[in-house]
Amino acid sequence: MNLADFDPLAGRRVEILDIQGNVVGRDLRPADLSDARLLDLYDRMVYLRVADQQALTMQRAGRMGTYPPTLGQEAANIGSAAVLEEGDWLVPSFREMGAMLLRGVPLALIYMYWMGSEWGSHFPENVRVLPICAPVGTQISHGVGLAWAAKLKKEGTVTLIYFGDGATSKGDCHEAMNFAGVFQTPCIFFCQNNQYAISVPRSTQTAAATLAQKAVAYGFPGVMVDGNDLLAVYAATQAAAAQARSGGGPVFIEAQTYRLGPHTTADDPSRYRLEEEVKAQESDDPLRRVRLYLEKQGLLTPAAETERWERYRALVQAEAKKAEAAIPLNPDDIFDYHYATLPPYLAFQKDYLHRILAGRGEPTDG
Amino acid sequence: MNLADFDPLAGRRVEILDIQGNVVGRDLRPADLSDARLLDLYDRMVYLRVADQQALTMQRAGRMGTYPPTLGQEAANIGSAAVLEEGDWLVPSFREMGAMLLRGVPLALIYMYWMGSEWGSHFPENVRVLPICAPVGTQISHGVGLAWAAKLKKEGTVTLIYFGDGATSKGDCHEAMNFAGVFQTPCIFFCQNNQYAISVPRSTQTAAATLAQKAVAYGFPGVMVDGNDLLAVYAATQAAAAQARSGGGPVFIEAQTYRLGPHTTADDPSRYRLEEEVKAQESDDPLRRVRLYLEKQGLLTPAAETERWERYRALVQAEAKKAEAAIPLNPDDIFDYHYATLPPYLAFQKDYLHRILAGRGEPTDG
Amino acid sequence: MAKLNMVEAINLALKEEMTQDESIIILGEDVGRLGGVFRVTDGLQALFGPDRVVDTPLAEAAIVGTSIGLALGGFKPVPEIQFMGFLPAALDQIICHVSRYRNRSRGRYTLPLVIRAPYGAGIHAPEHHSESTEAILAHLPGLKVVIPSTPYDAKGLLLAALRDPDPVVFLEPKRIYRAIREEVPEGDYTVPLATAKVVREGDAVTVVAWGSMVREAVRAAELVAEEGIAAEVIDLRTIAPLDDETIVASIRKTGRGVIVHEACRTCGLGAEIMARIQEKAFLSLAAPLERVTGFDTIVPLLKLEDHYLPDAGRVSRAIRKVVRF
Amino acid sequence: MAKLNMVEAINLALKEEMTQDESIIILGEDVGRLGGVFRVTDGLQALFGPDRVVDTPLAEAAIVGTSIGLALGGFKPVPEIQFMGFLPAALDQIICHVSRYRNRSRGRYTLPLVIRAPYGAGIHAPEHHSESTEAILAHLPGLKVVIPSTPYDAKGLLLAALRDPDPVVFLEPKRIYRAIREEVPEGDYTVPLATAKVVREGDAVTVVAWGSMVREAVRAAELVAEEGIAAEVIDLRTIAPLDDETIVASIRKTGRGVIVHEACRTCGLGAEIMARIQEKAFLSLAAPLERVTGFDTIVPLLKLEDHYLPDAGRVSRAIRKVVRF
Ligand SMILES: Cc1ncc(C[n+]2csc(CCOP(=O)(O)OP(=O)(O)O)c2C)c(N)n1
Ligand SMILES: Cc1ncc(C[n+]2csc(CCOP(=O)(O)OP(=O)(O)O)c2C)c(N)n1
Ligand SMILES: [Mg+2]
Ligand SMILES: [Mg+2]
Repeated sequence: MNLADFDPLAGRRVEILDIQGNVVGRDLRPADLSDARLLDLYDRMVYLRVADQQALTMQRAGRMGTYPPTLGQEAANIGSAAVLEEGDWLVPSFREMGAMLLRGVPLALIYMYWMGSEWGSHFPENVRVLPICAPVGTQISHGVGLAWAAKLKKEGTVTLIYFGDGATSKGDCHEAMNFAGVFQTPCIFFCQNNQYAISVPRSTQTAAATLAQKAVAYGFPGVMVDGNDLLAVYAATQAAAAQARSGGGPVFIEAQTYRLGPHTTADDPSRYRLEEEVKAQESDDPLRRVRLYLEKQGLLTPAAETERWERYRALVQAEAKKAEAAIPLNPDDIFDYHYATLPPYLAFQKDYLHRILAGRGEPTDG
Repeated sequence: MNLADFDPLAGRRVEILDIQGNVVGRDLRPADLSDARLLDLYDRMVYLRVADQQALTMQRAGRMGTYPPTLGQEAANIGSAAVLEEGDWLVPSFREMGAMLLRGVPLALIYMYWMGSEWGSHFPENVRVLPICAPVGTQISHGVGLAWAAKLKKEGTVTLIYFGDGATSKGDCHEAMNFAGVFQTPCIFFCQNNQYAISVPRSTQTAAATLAQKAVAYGFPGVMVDGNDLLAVYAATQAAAAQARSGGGPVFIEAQTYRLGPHTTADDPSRYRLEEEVKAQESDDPLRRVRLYLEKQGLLTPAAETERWERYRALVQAEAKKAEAAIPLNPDDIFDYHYATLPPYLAFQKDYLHRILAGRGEPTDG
Repeated sequence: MAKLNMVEAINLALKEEMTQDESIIILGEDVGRLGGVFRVTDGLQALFGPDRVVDTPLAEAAIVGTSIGLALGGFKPVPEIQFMGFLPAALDQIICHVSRYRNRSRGRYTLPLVIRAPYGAGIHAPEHHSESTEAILAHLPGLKVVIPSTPYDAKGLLLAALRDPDPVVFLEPKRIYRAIREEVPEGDYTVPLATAKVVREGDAVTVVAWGSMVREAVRAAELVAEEGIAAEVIDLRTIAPLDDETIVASIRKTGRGVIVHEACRTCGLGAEIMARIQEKAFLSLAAPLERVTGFDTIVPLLKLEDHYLPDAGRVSRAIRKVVRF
Repeated sequence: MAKLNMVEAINLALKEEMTQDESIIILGEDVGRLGGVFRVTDGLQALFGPDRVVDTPLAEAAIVGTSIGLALGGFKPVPEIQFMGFLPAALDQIICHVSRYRNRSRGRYTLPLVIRAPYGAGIHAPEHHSESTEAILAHLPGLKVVIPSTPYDAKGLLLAALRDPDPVVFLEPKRIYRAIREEVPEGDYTVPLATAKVVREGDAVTVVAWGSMVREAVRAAELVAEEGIAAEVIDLRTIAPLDDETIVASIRKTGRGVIVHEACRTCGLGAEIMARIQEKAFLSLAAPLERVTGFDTIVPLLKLEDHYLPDAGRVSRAIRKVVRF
């Protein structure tokens, strides 16, 4: 796939599967994306969908804090992260559970994070994923720095940086992309344009006709992709990764998708968008496209499909249990991780808390 | 002049006078830019040049603080501000002495500012110019806000916002331009690309081939102009103002010029650029172009030219004297302008300073 | 008279003042159609239209920066920062310009704007949503910083802020947005800025608090009252300029003091209050002043968050300690 | 041993440490070819190449933000912010990330970086070039903030900072960049972080200062010595974490204290020091502590700037006042 063929100013967009799972861009399908691999990625989408539903269930039951669902953004999550290789970094925003899972972050940890424990960001040593980032857009320059480091070390790796349509308005996004252009850092700016930043629609976010064209400002390519099309997302991200990996510099990808759920569990989207709009979008389910394609190829039977969902439901439940069991409630944790060595005033404050809790008869050792 | 004819991505640039003062873009010359008006603007350039030289002289003599010269940027200063009309706002960065003078800021005030007195930013009531802004790029959103206010009030005015090539890298610049696109505020983003941000050359500032193309990111036109060509700058800015005034939204102008002097009087450019580069640029003097043109038109005699410089030298000297005489040294000023009403703790601190000064036998009433 | 919570009281103040002052413009993320993530601006866009209640792109620096321009252009902007945790993105504009414009132009340009932001912990919100960095703002010359602790004061202080000729940061303790209901009159009244309020009288010890900590201070006073300790509780209401006269007058009476805040301890506003007391009432002090504060740590995520916030128990311990000194 | 000024001492520290630690990268505006506007990084790009001494685009948030990424990627970045007045543009990254990364990842990710910035008034620089907002940084949990006052300490503290596993903000009092020359050894030595230094002994009063104010404090001590007052002067050197033990030990001896800083008074670090003394040495205090500080105003432009800064005269007045109390 040649990125240059997809000038956003000419209105071009990468598409491979249509909404009915028909192949409309056969020549764009990457050679390494075999049907077997596709089945594997479909698995990942199912895993994400189930994990997302479970999070909502737990949130409603008071077992989890505020949570931002990924419903509708599975193709953008999975298709992009799937192209990464060993040594590559992934820099999430906060709506990339699927991408994080794919890169080896245990679901239990992600749950722990949204359940309200910092231990949820204590990823395994070998996992090259940064923590979830709450302040919109601030993680983008971290990704550029990681890519810069990789370039200086001649690692040949890429860094995949996620953010939303809203984040493109932040100065951080601009400064980071500009640095990436100047220092030709091997990274991919992957924008999940889900059409909303909480209540603010994409049309209020910027007067630019597309987000992809923003890359013009930084002297590197920007490309639009059907963000609900797993294959298209994969193809575009892979092309971008190839360019970055070979020293060709960064690429901006605008994955056009739609947030089917609320912004977070604290949000009420009925206040700012019409039920009809959402209904109309629901038919464009990223999982459905892949499923239809796989069925047409005879790669998926109803029985296998049912089994798959059952399997992930069980797995996800187990991870949820693991998360709840693993959260330490040790108040020492509040103090112990600000510096490599606890300074005296924090030791004093920690001791104070112990005394307070002891006075209340509360255990202080977790 | 049609802005759409000058797509920066196609490498087009607005040019009217060449370096020898020959007309190369006759059809672009605005109808209202008569020879008489041109003479008047040439006057303004001379005024600026002389005022700039005087500032350097005073700085060297210890009569002024650090000062950023405008040498070489006279066409960009004067050609742009000249299109403004009554009620329009001008938002300077810190290298727009000529533009500020043109819009009615007394030279004595500008001198007072660089001599180190806040009274230098106390502009006359009817002058719609914001104070000089030291933190790079932070003034741009102020200009957008002013334009927004004018739009809401249906004033039909425009706001002309200045900044440098370096400022385009700041998040502030991005956020402000994006707001301008979204709210279609009637303003002009006028970038004086003088090729350097202190020591950092334009090529390190961004990987974009031109700065003008950055406007693509915001959905409004960007245009390149020969920034040393008074007529071209005038024509482009006027076209932009016409668009903004008529509700067509903002325009970005990249005026390509060159900073002939040091960044400020504290700078030593020999550390980062070659003498030859500067020498080569010196022939491209914005004043010379206009003078050659005027001479060719028989509008300027050597005698008139000499008289003109003499006149401005006298005027500028008088303003410099006025500035030095007008600077109040009243320590009360340190306290009296933070709030509409002096709060008790500041009254106390003010009193303390009076007591200190009295103890030293220093007058405290200016 | 209607009993309102703080969200409703602020909403009412905005509605009333926007009706009578056409120069007011609300702008920010999600303030319009959605009515704000806490619904503080609920219904205002429908009433005043999208030109006066404006949903902006996601960019805090530009929200404040364009507000500066709007103010210079004759409007009274009321930008909302969605959470105080995202105020740092606008701090550059606040530090370099909002707080300085009057002074740097020697009064030629003034910035009558009110920056609103919900602040503080205690609602089990995600990371970066529990900040209380008000001391940073109080350190900046040229700003006023207001923090109401009750619905009545919220309305009156906001009306005063909206009429103030200088920039005001109006911090709303979101933990008690809906926790307290009280009678809030319709129509015009103001609570003057820079005046603290003695919310409970006593002569044994002075407790100074603001925002959601006032409630904890009052509860602590009630707790120790049972033990015969009469604590005087002062609600600062405005933290800059600081009404140290009211604090010092109380300390002169009680000789003892406890300062309560949820922000980090070191370089928090509590330190400044201790310094002022020390400077102005040294000889009245019968015991060391005590601080009950948030720890010098990041506010923990929700599982440990409750350990972070000072509460009536901790405040009462400190009261007993200073009284027994 | 060579007599160096602070600029040269910092340059030497960078040069030596970059030679032995290949992970160090300097980045910022004008740090490379120009060698920094104050020449602190002079010659380093020629020595270490443009990959290790990097001129960046003009964007403070990205300078710090990419430094975070570089640190996570195994480097030790040393970003320079050209003037502290422009640090607010990077404050969002500092507040939201630099100071938090270790804690939010429970130690999984750490940020060993050193942010350098010249700070303070007194060089007759333009607007926004005279700021000293160190108290804001000291209020942030997870940061260390170092301020040298002599060339020798500057080198030793910077070496310590460069080897510290946690993020350090290294503020350089530019007013005395070239004012003091002293012997600075070549080669390795460190001055430990978080340890204040008694720079002059005395038993009548304790004077606490940092940065360019140390010199004023010492001069004031010399002035009052002629009157028979023995002032002890403490140079904090690190303001966060604060070495209050050294301060308190001195106050226990002297019973009196003066704190000197050029930053604005309200919510400055002076308040915190007063609070700590009050908490830890209340009964030792024989007189109210005094603060000699910058005013609660914007630093005036050069014509009035000298009125702003505390000097030996003001400090000596305060010393006499507390001694005579
Ligand atoms: C700097 C900052 N401002 C405001 C917020 C509050 N907030 C959280 S998510 C969000 C919208 C983000 O929109 P977008 O970038 O499109 O990502 P999405 O949520 O759609 O995935 C806002 C305003 C924040 N987290 N950070
Ligand atoms: C935010 C900020 N960072 C750094 C500086 C120091 N500084 C002053 S001017 C300047 C370069 C500006 O370059 P440019 O925008 O091209 O304007 P020019 O000076 O060339 O007119 C720098 C880095 C500053 N004033 N503000
Ligand atoms: Mg979105
Ligand atoms: Mg420039």
